Amino acid sequence: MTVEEDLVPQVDPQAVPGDTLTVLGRVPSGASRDEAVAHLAEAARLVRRRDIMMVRAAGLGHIGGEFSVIDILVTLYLHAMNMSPDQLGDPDRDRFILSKGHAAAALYTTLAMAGFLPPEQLSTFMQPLSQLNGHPARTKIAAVEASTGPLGHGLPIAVGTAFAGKLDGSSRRTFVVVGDGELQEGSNWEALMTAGNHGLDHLCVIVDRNRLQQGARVADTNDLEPLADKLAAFGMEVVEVNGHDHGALLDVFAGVPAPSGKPTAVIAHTDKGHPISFMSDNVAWHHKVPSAEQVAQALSELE
Amino acid sequence: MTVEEDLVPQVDPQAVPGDTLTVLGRVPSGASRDEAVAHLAEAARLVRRRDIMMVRAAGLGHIGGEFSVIDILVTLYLHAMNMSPDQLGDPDRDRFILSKGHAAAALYTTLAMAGFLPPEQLSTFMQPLSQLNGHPARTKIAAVEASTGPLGHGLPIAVGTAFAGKLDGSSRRTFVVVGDGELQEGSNWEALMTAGNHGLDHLCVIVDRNRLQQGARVADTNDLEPLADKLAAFGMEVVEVNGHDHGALLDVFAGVPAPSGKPTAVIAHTDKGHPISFMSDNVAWHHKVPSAEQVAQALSELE
Amino acid sequence: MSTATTPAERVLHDCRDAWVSTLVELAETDDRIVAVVNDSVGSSKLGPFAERFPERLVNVGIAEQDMVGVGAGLANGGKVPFVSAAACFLTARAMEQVKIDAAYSQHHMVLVGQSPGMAYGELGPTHHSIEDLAWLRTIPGLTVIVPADPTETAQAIRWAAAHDGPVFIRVARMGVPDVVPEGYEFAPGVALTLRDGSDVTVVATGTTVVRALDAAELLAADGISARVLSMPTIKPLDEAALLAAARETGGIVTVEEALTSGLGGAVAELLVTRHPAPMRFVGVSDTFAPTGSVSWLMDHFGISASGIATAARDVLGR
Amino acid sequence: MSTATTPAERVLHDCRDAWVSTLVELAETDDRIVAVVNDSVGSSKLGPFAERFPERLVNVGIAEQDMVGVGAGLANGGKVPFVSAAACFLTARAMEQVKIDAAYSQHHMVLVGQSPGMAYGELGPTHHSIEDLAWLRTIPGLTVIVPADPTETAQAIRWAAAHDGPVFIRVARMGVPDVVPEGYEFAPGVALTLRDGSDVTVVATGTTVVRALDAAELLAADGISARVLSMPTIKPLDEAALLAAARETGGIVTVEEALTSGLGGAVAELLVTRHPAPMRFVGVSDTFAPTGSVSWLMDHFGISASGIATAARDVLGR
Ligand SMILES: Cc1ncc(C[n+]2csc(CCOP(=O)(O)OP(=O)(O)O)c2C)c(N)n1
Ligand SMILES: Cc1ncc(C[n+]2csc(CCOP(=O)(O)OP(=O)(O)O)c2C)c(N)n1
Ligand SMILES: [Mg+2]
Ligand SMILES: [Mg+2]
Repeated sequence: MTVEEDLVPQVDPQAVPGDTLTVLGRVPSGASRDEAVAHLAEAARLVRRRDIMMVRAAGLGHIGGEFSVIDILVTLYLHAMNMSPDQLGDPDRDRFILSKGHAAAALYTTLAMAGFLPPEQLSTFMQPLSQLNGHPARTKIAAVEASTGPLGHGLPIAVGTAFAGKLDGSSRRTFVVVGDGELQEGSNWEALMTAGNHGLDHLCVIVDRNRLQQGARVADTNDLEPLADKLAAFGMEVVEVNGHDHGALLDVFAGVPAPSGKPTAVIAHTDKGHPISFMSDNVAWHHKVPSAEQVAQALSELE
Repeated sequence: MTVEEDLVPQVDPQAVPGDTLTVLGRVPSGASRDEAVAHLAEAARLVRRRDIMMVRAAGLGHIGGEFSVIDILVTLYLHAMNMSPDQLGDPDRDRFILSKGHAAAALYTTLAMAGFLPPEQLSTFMQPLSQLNGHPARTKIAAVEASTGPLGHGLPIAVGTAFAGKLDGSSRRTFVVVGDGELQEGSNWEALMTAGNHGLDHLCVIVDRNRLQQGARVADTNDLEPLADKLAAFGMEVVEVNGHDHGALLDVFAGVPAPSGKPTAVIAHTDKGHPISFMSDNVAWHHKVPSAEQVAQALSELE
Repeated sequence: MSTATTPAERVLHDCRDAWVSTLVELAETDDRIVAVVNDSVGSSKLGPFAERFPERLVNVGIAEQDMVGVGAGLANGGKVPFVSAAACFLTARAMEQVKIDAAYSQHHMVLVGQSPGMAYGELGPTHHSIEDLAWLRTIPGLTVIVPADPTETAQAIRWAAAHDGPVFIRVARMGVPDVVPEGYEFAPGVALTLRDGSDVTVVATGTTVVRALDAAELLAADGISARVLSMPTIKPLDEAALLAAARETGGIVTVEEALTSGLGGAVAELLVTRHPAPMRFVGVSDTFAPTGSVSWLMDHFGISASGIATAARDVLGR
Repeated sequence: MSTATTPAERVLHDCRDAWVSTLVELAETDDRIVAVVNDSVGSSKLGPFAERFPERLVNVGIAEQDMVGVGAGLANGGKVPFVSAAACFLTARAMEQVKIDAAYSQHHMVLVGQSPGMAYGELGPTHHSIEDLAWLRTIPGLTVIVPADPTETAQAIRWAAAHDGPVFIRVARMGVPDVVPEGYEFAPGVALTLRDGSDVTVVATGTTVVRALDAAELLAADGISARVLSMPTIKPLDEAALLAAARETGGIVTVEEALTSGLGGAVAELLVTRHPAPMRFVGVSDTFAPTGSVSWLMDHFGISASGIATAARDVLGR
């Protein structure tokens, strides 16, 4: 097998338009809740700006599902998780897995915002030999815990990671984000059953409940409702939250592990394409690439 | 590909011990409920006797799961289903799929009891070139609708069969039996979600709820409870029944399609190895082959 | 036919257009035909079918095992299901269903692998379907078709609709020119000789056929006469054409947008047992692809006119 | 070593015993080792492990996709997972997880395919795992091991426990005698010459090695000198040993309890590109097996001393 690390990315920074990213890093320890929320809001705004430029430059991406999950990612990486760049070697660090791997650009940008990737590397997104392809690969980026892209893989892997933590008596928590359409995959229900029955209380499954999948509404494809009942019947402690409200999210994440001893399932109500006027809750934006005018419009909405 | 039909089974009837099967056929039309129940009870008794002889002769089989499902099979084939040997060409006949294909011997014997197979053919069970191998194959037996054996295949196939019926406006019903351990397979939850959302009211999913799987209790492996809640949350009309009570079973099957317009899920409470004293509810009998003494004992309990 | 045109003049087609128009046409007169998808209406370009026959489109959502099982059940219920999904998920994710529900069960069902090979280039190896040919050609009873252009795609779809058995068809998304000649009729196990030649034979399939033709031009300029065979079915193979090529020319180069154990492996297995002859494989071998667009990756792996020509010279020792 | 014994005298072993005793031994000193199963404690003969390390046995129930994913997650969490299930379900049912979660992710995890080939004889093709070698040998970065006897099984398990990458190991349930010599050390990509010979080479793997040795005896009686190579890894292959065999003997016969596109296909792909030589394949080709016990099926398909000898004579044209 050719080792890809032997290959050098051929990126001409001139050829890849895009703004830079101001790296805010983690919410400073000791910050008040209000200060934390303000920090996260600003970080999310910057991540969205960089993300849309990346997608525009690459001519590829899944902007709708990226914008729906960014507030969750930013809250996890900059505040909730016990995981910072100098901790990668620490087995007891928290873990994050983006099961809906098609939102890779959002993850890459958040990782840069949190200091796990040099921001310049974002310009290589989708370029020949880049480590940043359309779905995150653990062999390409140290901070990526699992290679995802095919839906329904990340949650079983997260169950394994949480299981290892339980065996070791570790305090680490495992967070995993699944798409709502993704929950049509049976592998997730296998994993939920396993997590529920094995008391993996340090596992937190976050459902990016944006009500849309690739081609249509989830409800018009193969509906998930009553979703909370399904998750509860599979042994989860179910919490519902506004997935764009950083304060509400950080409160929810602080509640993991739940006192019940069950794994936590967070139904994060989001909008695909949030908060861009012409993208929000519009299935056309699953993987559409914005025109120059649309980018300008979106950036103005993200001032 | 070699066409297996070209090959001739090499069975020496002398070499395969086993009693004969008295073929009772369907419950006569016009029979009272009591008469029907008596007919089914007698048929089930004879099927169990023949089944244990087959397993003993072959030195292979899954006697525990066969004995737990025989009352369900007999009730379906001899009474509930609109499906008889002269109807195989009728697209509107009811359909049955044994998703827990390892109970093949019970199916073969029931098919013989219902007139779909010559009873002599049962002696070829597991013999070289036999059409009756350890898991039912649709290419080998005309009355077998689906090839099963790997768990978690039959229910998605049943959903497809039911879907075709719905498209055609057919009155036919599709019955499928899954094991309880089998419900750990995610493919089943994919199929249930599809069935629930597409209003496949002519589908009846029967769970052989014998509380045991291959190596241990279901509850000690990866528990299903609360099973009724899970099924209801996936859009099923849930009914619970004693899976060895022919009268209760025939009443339940007569209720398909349910007035709610939902697919029916029948949780059939059974015992693995029922009703044999030393087998019943004993995980050791998943695929153990009885000794000559054990066969004699079982047959005496089946007088 | 493209052989007369230069690469720059070629009009490229997305074979998904031929797939969907053929399916709609067949469905107009055969109401057994249904489509089964995994939230892949758009990626399968099934819009026109969905519009014309909304009730005959079964969308199970993102659930490939269920999708293939439901397809088998629809076949049991008298339908002719076309199960259409990105090739990577249809094969790897539902492999046991393909083996058992389709092939072992000998159902009349058509598995349509969309955007196969490295069509999803930059999306990465999770979305590449380069194993499909190597994997599926080993499954008994399954016909494995890799059409080279829109005409052949349409003919393969038609053939499969009428063939009472399981079929897998790759439908290319990466642009291809027309390559089959006027009056061509697809038949399984029948190769198409697109160019005769006596020094070496290039056997190509699917998106690589046009590259093989271009390679033959390069070789001709070097005085090497290359025969070009288009192989639309990996299973069954056209054994007679391959054995003739092994006898009549000095070596065989196989070309595929796939792992080289697909077409390459199939031809190798035939030759060593019937007529050992030197071969070279053009395709991907023993590596996951790095990031890059499909056209960049094709060049990266030498699945290009010059890469093929190099392999042909190499097999001849020139 | 069995070569000195006659078939009737041989003591046959179930390699699962060597697998589990080795695993328990390794686990005593390496607490990273965990077992992951799909309700397969009994069929994997994992009882002793379950008793000794109950908390290190992760039974996800009948859920193979989850099983492999959980294995990958355990690897992420610093464990060394041995994922053990009937080979047919581990491979076909979890193919995408094997491709992505194990191989593409380059995780240190060991996939243990129990009762492979046709060990489940009468249970039918749904329970046969004869595709595994053809399928898995194409997956980049995966080592594919087929041990021939208990000693080699134990050594393969040890090697995999120490190898920082994904590995698939077949563990045979069908009885096999001891075949590797005293002092043998397993290494990937290194064939074992069990018998030297100059006319023809028989390359066998796993349960078929002893049959190849018996075939060599039959051939010797006919005055044909057969070299016997045992090939414990299908990927990587021992290319040097195979090329030497192609140069030094008149033909190569591959033998496997599998589809012939496994070991056979791998050797064919090597030879046509490096040293074309005549071959014959012994194994299963393009059919689902009929009903029969494993030993009946082995004979039925000619995976027997006489079947191998016939193939050897055939490749030599004698
Ligand atoms: C196994 C698999 N099947 C299909 C796809 C193609 N696909 C990519 S994204 C997507 C829709 C996902 O919807 P959802 O999970 O709701 O994500 P989101 O709305 O957050 O984008 C699909 C079908 C895939 N990546 N993996
Ligand atoms: C996909 C798959 N995994 C594993 C097996 C092996 N297996 C055969 S029967 C069985 C237990 C089934 O338990 P359950 O569904 O409860 O059936 P029952 O108790 O009625 O026998 C298992 C694990 C299989 N047949 N298919
Ligand atoms: Mg969504
Ligand atoms: Mg059970």
